[in-house]
Amino acid sequence: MAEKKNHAEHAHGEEHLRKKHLMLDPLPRGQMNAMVMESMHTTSWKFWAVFGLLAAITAYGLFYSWGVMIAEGLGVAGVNRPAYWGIFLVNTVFWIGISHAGTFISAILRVFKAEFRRPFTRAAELMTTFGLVQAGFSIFMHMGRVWLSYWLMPYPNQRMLWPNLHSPLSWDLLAITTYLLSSTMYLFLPLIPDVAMARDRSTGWRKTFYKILALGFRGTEGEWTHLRNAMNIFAWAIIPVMFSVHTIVSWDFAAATRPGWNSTIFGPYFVVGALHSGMGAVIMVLAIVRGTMKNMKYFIRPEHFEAIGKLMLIISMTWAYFFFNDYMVQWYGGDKWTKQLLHFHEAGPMGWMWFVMLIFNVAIPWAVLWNRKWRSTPWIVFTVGLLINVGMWFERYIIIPISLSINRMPFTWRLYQPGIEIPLGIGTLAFFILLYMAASRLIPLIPVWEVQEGQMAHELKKYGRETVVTVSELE
Amino acid sequence: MFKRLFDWLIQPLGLIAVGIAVLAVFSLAAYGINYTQQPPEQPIQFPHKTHAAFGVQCLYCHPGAAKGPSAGIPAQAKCWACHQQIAKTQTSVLLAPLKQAVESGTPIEWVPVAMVPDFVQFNHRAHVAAGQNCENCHGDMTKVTVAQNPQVFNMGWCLNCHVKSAGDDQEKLVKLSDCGTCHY
Amino acid sequence: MSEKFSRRDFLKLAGVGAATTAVLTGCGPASRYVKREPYMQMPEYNYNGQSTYYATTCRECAAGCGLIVRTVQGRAIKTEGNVNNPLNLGKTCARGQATLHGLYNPDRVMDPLKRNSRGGESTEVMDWEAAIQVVADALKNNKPEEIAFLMGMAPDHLFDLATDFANATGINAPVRFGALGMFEARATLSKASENLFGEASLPFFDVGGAQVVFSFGANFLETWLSPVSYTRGFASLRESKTKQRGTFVQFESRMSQTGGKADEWIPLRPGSEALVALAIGRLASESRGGPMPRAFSSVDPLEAASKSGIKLETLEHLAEMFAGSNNALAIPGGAALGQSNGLAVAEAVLALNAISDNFGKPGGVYFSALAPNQAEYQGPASAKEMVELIQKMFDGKIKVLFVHGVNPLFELPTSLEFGGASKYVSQIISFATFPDETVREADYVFPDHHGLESWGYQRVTTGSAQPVLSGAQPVVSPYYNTRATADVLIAAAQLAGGIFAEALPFKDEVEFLQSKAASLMNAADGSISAADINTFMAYFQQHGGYWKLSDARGIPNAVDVLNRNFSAEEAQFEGEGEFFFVPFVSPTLAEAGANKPWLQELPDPTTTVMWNTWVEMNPETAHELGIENDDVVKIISEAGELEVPVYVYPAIRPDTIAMPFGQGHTAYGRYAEQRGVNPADLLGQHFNEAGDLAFAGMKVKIEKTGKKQPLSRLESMMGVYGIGLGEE
Amino acid sequence: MDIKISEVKLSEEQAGKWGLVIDQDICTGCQACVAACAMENNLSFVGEEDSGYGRSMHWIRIERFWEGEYPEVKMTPNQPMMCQQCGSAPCEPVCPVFATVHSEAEQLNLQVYNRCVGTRYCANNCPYQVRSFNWRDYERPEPLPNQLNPDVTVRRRGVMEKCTFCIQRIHQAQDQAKAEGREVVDGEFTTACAQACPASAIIFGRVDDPESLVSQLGRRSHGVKHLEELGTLPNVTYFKGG
Repeated sequence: MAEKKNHAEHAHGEEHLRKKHLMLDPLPRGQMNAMVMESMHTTSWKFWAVFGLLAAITAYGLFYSWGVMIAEGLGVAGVNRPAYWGIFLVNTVFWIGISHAGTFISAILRVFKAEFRRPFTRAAELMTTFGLVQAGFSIFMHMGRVWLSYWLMPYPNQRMLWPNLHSPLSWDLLAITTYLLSSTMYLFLPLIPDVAMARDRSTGWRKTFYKILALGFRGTEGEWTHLRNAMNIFAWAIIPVMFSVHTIVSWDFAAATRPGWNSTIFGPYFVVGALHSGMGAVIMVLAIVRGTMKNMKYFIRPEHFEAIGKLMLIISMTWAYFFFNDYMVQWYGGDKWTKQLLHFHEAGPMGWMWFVMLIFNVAIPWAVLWNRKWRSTPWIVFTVGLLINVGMWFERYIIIPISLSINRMPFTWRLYQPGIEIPLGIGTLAFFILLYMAASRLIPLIPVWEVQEGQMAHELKKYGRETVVTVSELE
Repeated sequence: MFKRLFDWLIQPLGLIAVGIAVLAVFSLAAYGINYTQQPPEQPIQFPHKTHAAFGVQCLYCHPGAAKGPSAGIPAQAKCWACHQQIAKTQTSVLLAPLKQAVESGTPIEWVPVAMVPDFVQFNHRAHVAAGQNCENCHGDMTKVTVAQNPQVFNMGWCLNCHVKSAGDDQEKLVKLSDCGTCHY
Repeated sequence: MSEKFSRRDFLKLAGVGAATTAVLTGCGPASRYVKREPYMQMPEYNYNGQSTYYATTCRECAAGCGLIVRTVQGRAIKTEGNVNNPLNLGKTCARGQATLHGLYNPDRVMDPLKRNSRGGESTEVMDWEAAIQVVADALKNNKPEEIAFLMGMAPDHLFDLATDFANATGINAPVRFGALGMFEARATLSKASENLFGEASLPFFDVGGAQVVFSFGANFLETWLSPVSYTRGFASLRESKTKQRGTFVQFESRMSQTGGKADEWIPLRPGSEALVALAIGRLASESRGGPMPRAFSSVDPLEAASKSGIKLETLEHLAEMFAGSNNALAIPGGAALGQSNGLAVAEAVLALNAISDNFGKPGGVYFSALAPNQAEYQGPASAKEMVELIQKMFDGKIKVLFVHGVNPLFELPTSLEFGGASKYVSQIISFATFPDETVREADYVFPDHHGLESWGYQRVTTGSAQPVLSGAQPVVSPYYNTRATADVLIAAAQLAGGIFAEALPFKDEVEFLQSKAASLMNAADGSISAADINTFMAYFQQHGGYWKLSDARGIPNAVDVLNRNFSAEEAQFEGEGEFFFVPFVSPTLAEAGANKPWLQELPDPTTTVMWNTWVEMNPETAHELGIENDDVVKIISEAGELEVPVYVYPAIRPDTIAMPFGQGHTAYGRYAEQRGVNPADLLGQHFNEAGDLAFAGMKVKIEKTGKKQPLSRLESMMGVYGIGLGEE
Repeated sequence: MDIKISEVKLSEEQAGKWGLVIDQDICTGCQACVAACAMENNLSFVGEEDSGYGRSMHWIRIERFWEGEYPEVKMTPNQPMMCQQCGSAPCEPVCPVFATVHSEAEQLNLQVYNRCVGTRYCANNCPYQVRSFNWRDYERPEPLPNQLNPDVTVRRRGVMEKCTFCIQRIHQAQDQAKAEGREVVDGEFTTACAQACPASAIIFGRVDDPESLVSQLGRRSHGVKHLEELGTLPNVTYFKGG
């Protein structure tokens, strides 16, 4: 095996490595910038057709349906006693989960200097911000009197009333707000050099737009130093925020006195679950971006899918570990209601969902991603990513409405049947994609400077007959 | 189109227009809030000060205040009991609505001035028993014609007084600041 | 914008702004749009914001429980039981609570109406002068024997007025009828009591004082006779603080709410009740020793066991339990009496009481105390007597029918053809409060006040040891343009003149009430007494009635009971089909509750179904037929067929199906109409020997329809039955 | 797993004030309490569809199960279930806006309707599942609103509600007693459910007064508090009897 590989490398040598690795395949800066600009400017009629369709879906699914629900009350949704929480909360957790991938890729991989991250940190970061927006929508939709949601905010008032900081929901609000703000900042900082680049290559309203966004960045040494420092601080600081957010989301459930929820392992379990779905979403986005946007085949290459695929495999294994761990702890706990619930998960009317979840989240990733060739093929990893997302959505569905169906009062057990949640959920999805499409044509989706920086640092050196990739520290 | 609008908005004139729009929205809201606090129009411009000057006690017309939750608006019969003996009633233009209402037997539609929302369970009796005078909340009626609220009856105002009157008495404070004292 | 932006528009806009602000700040609807109207003349003892309480009588069923109604500013807010009334001692049932939803029901008859064609929708509003003229003309222009009164079951002042009127003028004696009486088989009870004890009175069973209670089909915790009083008795039967906890055994083919409370629930084959009772009598006598009484000597316990489907050991064990207690009580009632041999069942079960010789003793059988102004027990009409009336209608002997307090088109089985007979009656005048089925078929409706708006009294037939005359007074002024039927009759009689005017020489209803109550004014042993009638009436209304202070229950003369012969014949079942059909009165809705939304929303005590009708079926039967919960089946009897969803009910015999009575209205307001079905449509023309309808004497067929109609249940099918939990 | 929290001396720390004692042996399941509660507390009726979907607004419900199979089938003793007014209520800490809050004065779990924003967390966390949510603005056609109790707020859509132990009656009785310069007497007033109950299976009173009827009944040995093992310190005692 090893011999074969050596042989292959010898045969193709340098040429092969360059073709494979973006970092070793530099283009002139001007050309690369132009490629990114071009990708931003190119819109086909298909783009506008999809854009229009999504806008219509958003308008109907999200805003109109929500208006109906506000006017009529939550009765138009499927929530009932005992499943007081339904798909709204499923979607909230799901979108927060999606949002985790961005931070994971751009912050953790940046901190650990994983070089393959360079072309798609922005694409992932955008998902964080837009995912959080959808999570926010979902959680506000869920409220019975959303027009009073500002009462969750601490603000001085005559009535001597404050939000209840005992409530996991209050922590949630704080955590999500913090995460949204910091991730937006963190999205924005690395964007500055790129919009500055775009500003210099644009005219008209785009020029004005980029001028505002670029904050007068000119690329002096001092500016770069400040920017690097700021990015470094944020990269480190946002990691605990990221972990805390989903841990806190998990406390919504873990801190409740309900069978199936009251589990100590929910924190890390949720974080890993979030990464699982987030990675799946990132790989889907990359596949779509690569397939639909101009010049992207240069930036996003099979090596990236391969690298993310590896991560996905590891995360899938970790998720399986936590799932198993949680299951064992719950099962051995011996509480009769919990046992009833576990049984209900598997054998109840929605038992199929439980099995589909395991197949999509564990069986399929394990079966596919171990193979380097398969995990380098965009459409395969796209499918796996899609299935993982479906599986993870099912996981949240099982944890929320299905688990809520079973409680300590058997007289009240009842299944949940979604109502207006479905258009609303589709609305958030459409809005997410809509925002993403808009962003892809408004800001450079590829952090050009980061790619160029990486390419500058990478070199191919020959030691005897071996060709070796070397990376020099830039800072 | 979008581009032109955007361009226009970021030039100084556009910014001014944005400013004006925002201001307009805020002033409308402010006016709305203010409007809700205005004394509404009454069928009869009832002169509280005149009645108070004659020495009529509050509880004569609003006896419920000492007995139960609602102070009450006096029945027309009560108005008439005095007014029929007052010659001016027959001639005064201002009193014509009363005369007409009594003669035709139609009730006068008063607009309540001092009201708390329906989710507040207010009891006059407890407040009177605790030594509160009418004017502490309703203002000095010897000075006004149509009753008006000297202050907005909102929760902060209620609570402020509740806390003050509890003083250092912890037990009393618990009772007076309990949500369930007024909301159920 | 060329039009001028007026000040009014601006204010509107600001108003919208204010309302938005109000909503956003959580201040609810802006209060400034409220208007307050003071009283013209404040009623005495009335203060703003303070409640006034009035004593009156509950008119929801014929029991006559006393109520205290809380009113605020002329609106009735809440009913509570009258603590002083010896019948209910401050308690109420669900129907008594929901009576306010009748008072403020959105669908009431608001004015006197003339219907342009029977069964049609189009009506004309009349004024009361014209209405009274119509009644007066009806009285004058027909022969007295062509005029009939059909009234509700309650023995109230209006019944007395109609009776006096009929007696004096020669019109037909008023007929009292109600579905509750039909399903209780009251006539059978009193007939059995006549046969056994020589007195046609309504027995009273002192459940509370007993130690062992055997009930054969009596649903005394639901709607039977006087549920509040019997529930109190049941509570003291079970009371274990001061005495040993009593045991309660229920014999029935379908577990009723009452049966659900039994310590032992014995499902027996419908029709075998008499046999089982006699067999228990025999075994109990054997266990007690001594000579075998003639009553039980001919019955063979083995045969009883095999025919009833009860194991012989069970019978022996029950007999021992019955014999072992000196305070054992046996109650006949409900579906057990509504069979062809109902009278025999009633007699056999009453005879069981002779074993513990409990007649007239605590924990035993009494005769119900007669109300203070009552000479003898007058039961409501049996179904057979109704058939007589219907026959008269068919024969054209009735030209004018006055209907009050009953809805015969709904309450009577269709097969008795009241609807058909009514076509031969030239004038039907209804005094209903609600637009029910009979109102739709009536030529005129002259709406009576709701019970809470009217004067009156009601005799308590059973349930109280003391004689009670519950008093009623208006607790609120009439909400609509209605008028007391007594007033209408009095006014019409005056207008008609002659014997009619002489028969009702009263100014109004209140004067009539005074005349009736006058004899009680100074009677001994009364709860109230007064020197003059006005004071007495004031007390009467204030206390919610008049009652004697001492126990006046009769003691049945049971000397010869055990020496009689009893028939152990099984019941005959009519119709082809493999299932016994047991209709039962819905405990929450009863016969007239369907138009009260909160009664509809109350879960049925046994099935927890709300807002609909169902048919109960044993799980085994359902499995065999391939029927699941919520499957709609067609039930076919000889009299008709119905489609109704199935409730798979674990406590019913596999050869029996049961259906609640109370829904299936075609009129009666928005909450009742087109909801569920009426099992009375399946009942045929069969009677027991006492003339009561053999409502439980049918056999029916079941066909699947392939349709599904989910029933609204409060319970969880998963949690209670494990359906859909993934467990087999 | 038969650990009674009371045995490990937790419950003494927070004695309740008001409590119910329910005798399941004599409860006949007649629904009078449910109707009385609906009339007293302005509960909305929700109609067939919603009530069948677990959205009925009953503040008190009567539970019953089945034991055994035909013919040895038994209905379990009826179990009226309402808010247990826990001393340590799981619903309270999870409300983000203090709409579900413990009344220090009355030792009840309050639901402050006007503060509620409708997250429904409290209902999820209630082990007894006794909270009902206003899924819609349920219609009450004229003139039905005439019946509404002016002492109880009419709830609108998006608000949680639950049994209050008829706090309006508590306040009324206290106010009356205060006006007359005395203490509230045991049995002077009671909740709507207890007042209606024809079997007197529900008894209401002060649990912190050892002389009150509920305390005396509560001392009977076989009383059960539901889900006590969760440490909720409920104030409703059940007697299964039989």
